[in-house]
Amino acid sequence: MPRKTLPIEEKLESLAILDAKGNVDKALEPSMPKELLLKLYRYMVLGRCFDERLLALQRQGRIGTFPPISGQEAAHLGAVAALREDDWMVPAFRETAAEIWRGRSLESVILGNNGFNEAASIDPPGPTLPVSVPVGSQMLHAVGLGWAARYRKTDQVALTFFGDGATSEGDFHEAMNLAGVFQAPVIFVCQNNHWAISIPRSRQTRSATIAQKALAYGMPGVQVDGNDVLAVYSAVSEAVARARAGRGPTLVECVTYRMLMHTTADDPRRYRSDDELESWKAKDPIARFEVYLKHKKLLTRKKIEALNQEVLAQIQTAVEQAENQMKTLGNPLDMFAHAYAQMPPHLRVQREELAAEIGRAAKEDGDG
Amino acid sequence: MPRKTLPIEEKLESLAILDAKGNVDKALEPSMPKELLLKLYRYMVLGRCFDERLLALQRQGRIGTFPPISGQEAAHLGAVAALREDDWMVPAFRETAAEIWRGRSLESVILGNNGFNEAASIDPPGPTLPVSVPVGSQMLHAVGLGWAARYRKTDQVALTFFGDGATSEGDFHEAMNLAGVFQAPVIFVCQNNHWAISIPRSRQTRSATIAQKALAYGMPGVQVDGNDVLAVYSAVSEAVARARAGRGPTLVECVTYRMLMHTTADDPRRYRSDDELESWKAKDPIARFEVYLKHKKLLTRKKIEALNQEVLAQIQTAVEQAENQMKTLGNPLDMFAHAYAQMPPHLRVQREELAAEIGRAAKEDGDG
Amino acid sequence: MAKMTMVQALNLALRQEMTRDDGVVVLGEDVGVDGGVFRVTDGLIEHFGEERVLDTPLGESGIAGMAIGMALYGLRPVCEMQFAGFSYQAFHQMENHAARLRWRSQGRLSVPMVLRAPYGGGVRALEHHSESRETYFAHTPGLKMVLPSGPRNARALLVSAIRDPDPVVFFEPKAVYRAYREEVPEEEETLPIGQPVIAREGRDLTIVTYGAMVRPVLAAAEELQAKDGVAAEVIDLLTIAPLDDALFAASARKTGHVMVVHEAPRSFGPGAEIVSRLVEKAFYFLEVPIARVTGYDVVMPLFSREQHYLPHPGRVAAAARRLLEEG
Amino acid sequence: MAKMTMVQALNLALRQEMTRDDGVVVLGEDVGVDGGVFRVTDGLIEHFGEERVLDTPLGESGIAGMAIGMALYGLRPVCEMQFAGFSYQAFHQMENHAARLRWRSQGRLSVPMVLRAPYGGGVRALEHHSESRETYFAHTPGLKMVLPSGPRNARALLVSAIRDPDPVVFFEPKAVYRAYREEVPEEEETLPIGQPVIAREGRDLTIVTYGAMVRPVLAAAEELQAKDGVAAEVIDLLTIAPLDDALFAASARKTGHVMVVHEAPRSFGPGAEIVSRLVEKAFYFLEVPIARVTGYDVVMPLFSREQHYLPHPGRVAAAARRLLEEG
Ligand SMILES: Cc1ncc(C[n+]2csc(CCOP(=O)(O)OP(=O)(O)O)c2C)c(N)n1
Ligand SMILES: Cc1ncc(C[n+]2csc(CCOP(=O)(O)OP(=O)(O)O)c2C)c(N)n1
Ligand SMILES: [Mg+2]
Ligand SMILES: [Mg+2]
Repeated sequence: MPRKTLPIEEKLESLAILDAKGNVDKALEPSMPKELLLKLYRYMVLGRCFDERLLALQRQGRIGTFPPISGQEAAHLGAVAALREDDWMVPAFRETAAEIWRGRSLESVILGNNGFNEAASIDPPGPTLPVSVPVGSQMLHAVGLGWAARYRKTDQVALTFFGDGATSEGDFHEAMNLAGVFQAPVIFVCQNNHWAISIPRSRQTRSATIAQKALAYGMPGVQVDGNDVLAVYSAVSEAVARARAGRGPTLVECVTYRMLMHTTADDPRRYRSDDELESWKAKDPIARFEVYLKHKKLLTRKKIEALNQEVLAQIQTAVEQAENQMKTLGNPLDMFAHAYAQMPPHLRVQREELAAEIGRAAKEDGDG
Repeated sequence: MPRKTLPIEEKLESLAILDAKGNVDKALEPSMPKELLLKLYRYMVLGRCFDERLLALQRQGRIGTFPPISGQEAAHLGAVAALREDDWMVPAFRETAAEIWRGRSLESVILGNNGFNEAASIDPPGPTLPVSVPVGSQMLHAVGLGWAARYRKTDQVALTFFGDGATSEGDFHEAMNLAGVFQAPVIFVCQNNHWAISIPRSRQTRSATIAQKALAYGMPGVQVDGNDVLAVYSAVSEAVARARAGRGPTLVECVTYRMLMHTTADDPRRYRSDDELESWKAKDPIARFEVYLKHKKLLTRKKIEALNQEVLAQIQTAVEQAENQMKTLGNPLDMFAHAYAQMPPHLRVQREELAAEIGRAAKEDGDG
Repeated sequence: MAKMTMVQALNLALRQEMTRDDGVVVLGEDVGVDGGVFRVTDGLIEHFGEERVLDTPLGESGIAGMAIGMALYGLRPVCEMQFAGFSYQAFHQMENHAARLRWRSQGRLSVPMVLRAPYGGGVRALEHHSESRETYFAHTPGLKMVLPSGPRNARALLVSAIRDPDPVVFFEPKAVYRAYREEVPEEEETLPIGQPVIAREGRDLTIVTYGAMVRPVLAAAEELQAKDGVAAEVIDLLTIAPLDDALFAASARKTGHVMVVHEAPRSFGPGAEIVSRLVEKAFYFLEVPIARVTGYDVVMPLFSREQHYLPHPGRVAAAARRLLEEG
Repeated sequence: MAKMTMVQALNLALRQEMTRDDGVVVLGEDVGVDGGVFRVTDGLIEHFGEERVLDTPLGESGIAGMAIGMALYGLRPVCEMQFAGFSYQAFHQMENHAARLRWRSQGRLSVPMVLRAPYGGGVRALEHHSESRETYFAHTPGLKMVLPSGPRNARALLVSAIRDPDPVVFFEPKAVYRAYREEVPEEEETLPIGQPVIAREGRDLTIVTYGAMVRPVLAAAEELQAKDGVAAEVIDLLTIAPLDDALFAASARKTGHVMVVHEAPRSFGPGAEIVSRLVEKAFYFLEVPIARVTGYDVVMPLFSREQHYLPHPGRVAAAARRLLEEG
């Protein structure tokens, strides 16, 4: 004082390594094992192909509404690739490829998208939460998980995903503030795909970037090219290292694009232009990564074709298995399971009511 | 990109004009009419003396719990002094002097602190909302009021008060974000009095200043010496002018101190030191303003004494009047009034129930 | 008169009220350019412009809280919660302020806002998109809770809600949104808030219901008439708070046999209040215990099971038969 | 055994559980250095340290949401809402997640958290500090809603709530906090959640109540005994969700005359569910309509009027006499 410009202590950066054409910035290129690079590529392709297949199934009425991920593969796969298996992942609902990376089966995804509660329990358990539909509400759970991990003297971290729209919810603010105050080992990964259903990023908030929102919480923020898997991996790896070392949370904004509809119930032509879509197709995360891996001699046309075949076969098998499973799953009486650790008396009574109703119906079908 | 520091467009400043000793920075000194300066001084003294009297009344059991304002007179009076009569003021609960400036009577304050709903309707109506107890919840109303004023093509603005603790509530975030997106004519005035009950500012949020939270919303922010009425008045006047001109909202952080307890139910000795308190007494907003006005030859010892007498007499009259009024107010049946524009049938029935009970009780008293 | 779906009828109500009163503004997530995820606000932004149809950022508390401020200024905001399952994010604004400001100001201020939200199951939606928790709002003094059951009454009630001087929570049965069409007059039509109607007359049995459950209940009533010769009287509450019990209490006195049907969870649900009112107003006329046919006290299952959760005509008819067999 | 206030008894429960299980952590506004605005957490931070007693920033949703995360990890967080009137800011976290994660994960995850909050009137507090809205939580499948009535059961129930594998909302009657002392054993004591008790035996009349209303109801029962020779049986629910109706239904079958007392607003309130359960379980034994003596359906008035809002012994006794006169 008297009249001065206030200084800002926190670090606020942007990062890009692999450009849309596949040119890499050697100075920033992360050293990643061959296997990891190829695994990332495989899961990106799997995510994209699975999306296409789910879309077809939905159009055929074989599954219900779901949120496609096409275009965002690098953003969420690059992020989870930086995690250790025992770290926590707290998803929103548009990180399907990351869930699969963390061990969720394609069958589970199909069952879930078809309204089967069983989807939650067919895979081996792990430190990944189920998808969270209420926008912005899950980040707080990552703060609690991260805090608890540190309280238990482990060096686990918690990574949570959310969209650009989610940053407008009060819960985003409370989660960021609590993580800052308690220096919880949390990585906040925003998939800024430019749209919250029909609301463009520019009308979601007046701030020029999502990353700068970190400053409100005394937290470092970084804006990365979210279609550049190397940049996402590098930025999140740094944030993970910082959190693991007890140096607190980070906000990572991945600038990407939702190439398809919000969900299959949505029609994007009502609110966005083909030109915008085209301009983003030119920035496709998979195409540029393919170029990079070819340059590194890790991929050839043949290898790519073979990998595509494997992925499609994997998806085909999953669809068949899931559709078989569904024939036997879905016992209505299971809706009373897992309401509480032990079923209270009134639920036992209600369960009996439903059992009797189903019995009567079966009998009538038998009679008539 | 590739790896760059992100620029911040928004203006973030600090401002101080009148220091703790009463020395003024001539370059920044606002030109304010003599009458306004003296009116501000009078209300600051009134606010302080009224606080002391209310405290005494509370200790004597003559009123209930209330939140003292001592130490924060400059912060909230300097702010409302920058408003026009037809502008909206949306208070929290620790801006009593500002409420009085806006036309609330001392009687109403006393009635309110004594649990009489009538407090809300004994003064002439105006564009000031009643106090809002749920922390952080009122700022959104200012956004709606400001937006509506502009929709109705007036140039009214809405000013809302809140504390440092309130900035941690989700509603602060949603209000700031909406004001930014819709460029609503709103002035967000934070009375950072360093404490949220027992939680110090440093543990309320990790950010170095409250002002910098404006950056998260693409909004200008300014941190002012909240015990410097000239600085508060200047900063808020600028923000008001900007809002009136259609150039959007501003966050003004007034750095001040809560000299007394949170409410009369609170014991600050449990969580803060006398040294801290003493250091702030040296920064008293009234003392330094007195020095300033004396230098300007607007005040003399005699004038000050006279003014003090007037203020004390005004308070005494108000207390007597309020205590007389209370004898006649408080009809229990009024609790059913104003629930809805028209009383629904079930409330008429419930009102009858209570009326009958009161009748029986009166009768029994009569009999026995 | 044109035949309309409920979505079209609600859209008509909004268009006409916005035309009639320039104080009526619409705000919410995707209500503008997109026309609302269910298209209830379709075309409004084209017709009335961005200054009256606000595409807001996310944040239900923000939407409700900003609407409260608009209403305090004298406007009549109609805000949308994209799904009732996300209205809890705004619940504190409704309880702390919308419901209280008239009372807090001793009648000086009022909050003439409408909080619209699609509620209920039956459309194969995702988690949180199918709940029916009108009780939270109905139990909150200062709020009104309206639940239309068909296109025509939805239109008339929304008009009344917009003109109502107090905050109205307006739950729209999304299962009915496009389920069928009904004649809806072009000319203005309102329905008094707080007034139930007889959806079907009968002397043997009273079924009290509202919202999306009215259709399955009427279907059950037809089945009972056809198969059992039982004449069920069906009361459509339309408003549950303030709850007017005169009509269903009178019906209960007439039939002596009463059933309440809703899709909300049973315990502490709306049916409990209806039962209590009947005990208070018609106890000596009740020949058998009042039956509650409701959703179960569990989280609404994902959609593969939802049809077993929701009351359906078969369940209602079976319960009615048990009731009548009892005496 | 030492004589303790409810505040001291709750503090004892927290101390002993924190000593017994290092997974128990406490968080909330002012629960640490200040010891809680009602001193329920007094001394805990000195004894267990900052790493187990978290003084949080403001933000009820943040507190509940962070507690959910801690519970998912396997800790047993006990979080405090400074007043029940501010728990709505956290309501969506409780409904969207605390109540659902066990179910959503098909039993793999659980949320063993306790959400403590002082509730109810009678202490001359400010607006929003005196409400009784337990219904919001009781109507939410997946949550448990516990309301102790005295120092000893408060201590035992809080211990049980902390050890419970599911989320428990724990409303503490602030009017009872320091109202009287009771013998509370130093050694561990628990009470099963979901089990009402008979607070007073009687054969003429059943009064079902809970929480802060138990005392005025017992006072009314004494007055009825003394002045009218009427023996009222008083049931203290202790837990309202899950609601165990066996005890009060049995009592109703015995007395045939039933009254429900709570300070929450009447319409859609807890009493409605109790009435409904009685209609379902004891209809043919009821000689007269069940009476509801409750708070009124208005915003709780500021404290100059609150004693006229809250049910008091006189009101309860008068209602009981009317009930008995009726037959
Ligand atoms: C609390 C809440 N409000 C509204 C919705 C409806 N809704 C689902 S996704 C969505 C947009 C989310 O946008 P963003 O956070 O950017 O995530 P994206 O869909 O782009 O991945 C909305 C409004 C919801 N699920 N939860
Ligand atoms: C939503 C909500 N949570 C908690 C409280 C209890 N409470 C009242 S004031 C207060 C602290 C507020 O601190 P701050 O915002 O800095 O305002 P100050 O009291 O310092 O003026 C708290 C926690 C409340 N009134 N509302
Ligand atoms: Mg998005
Ligand atoms: Mg403060």
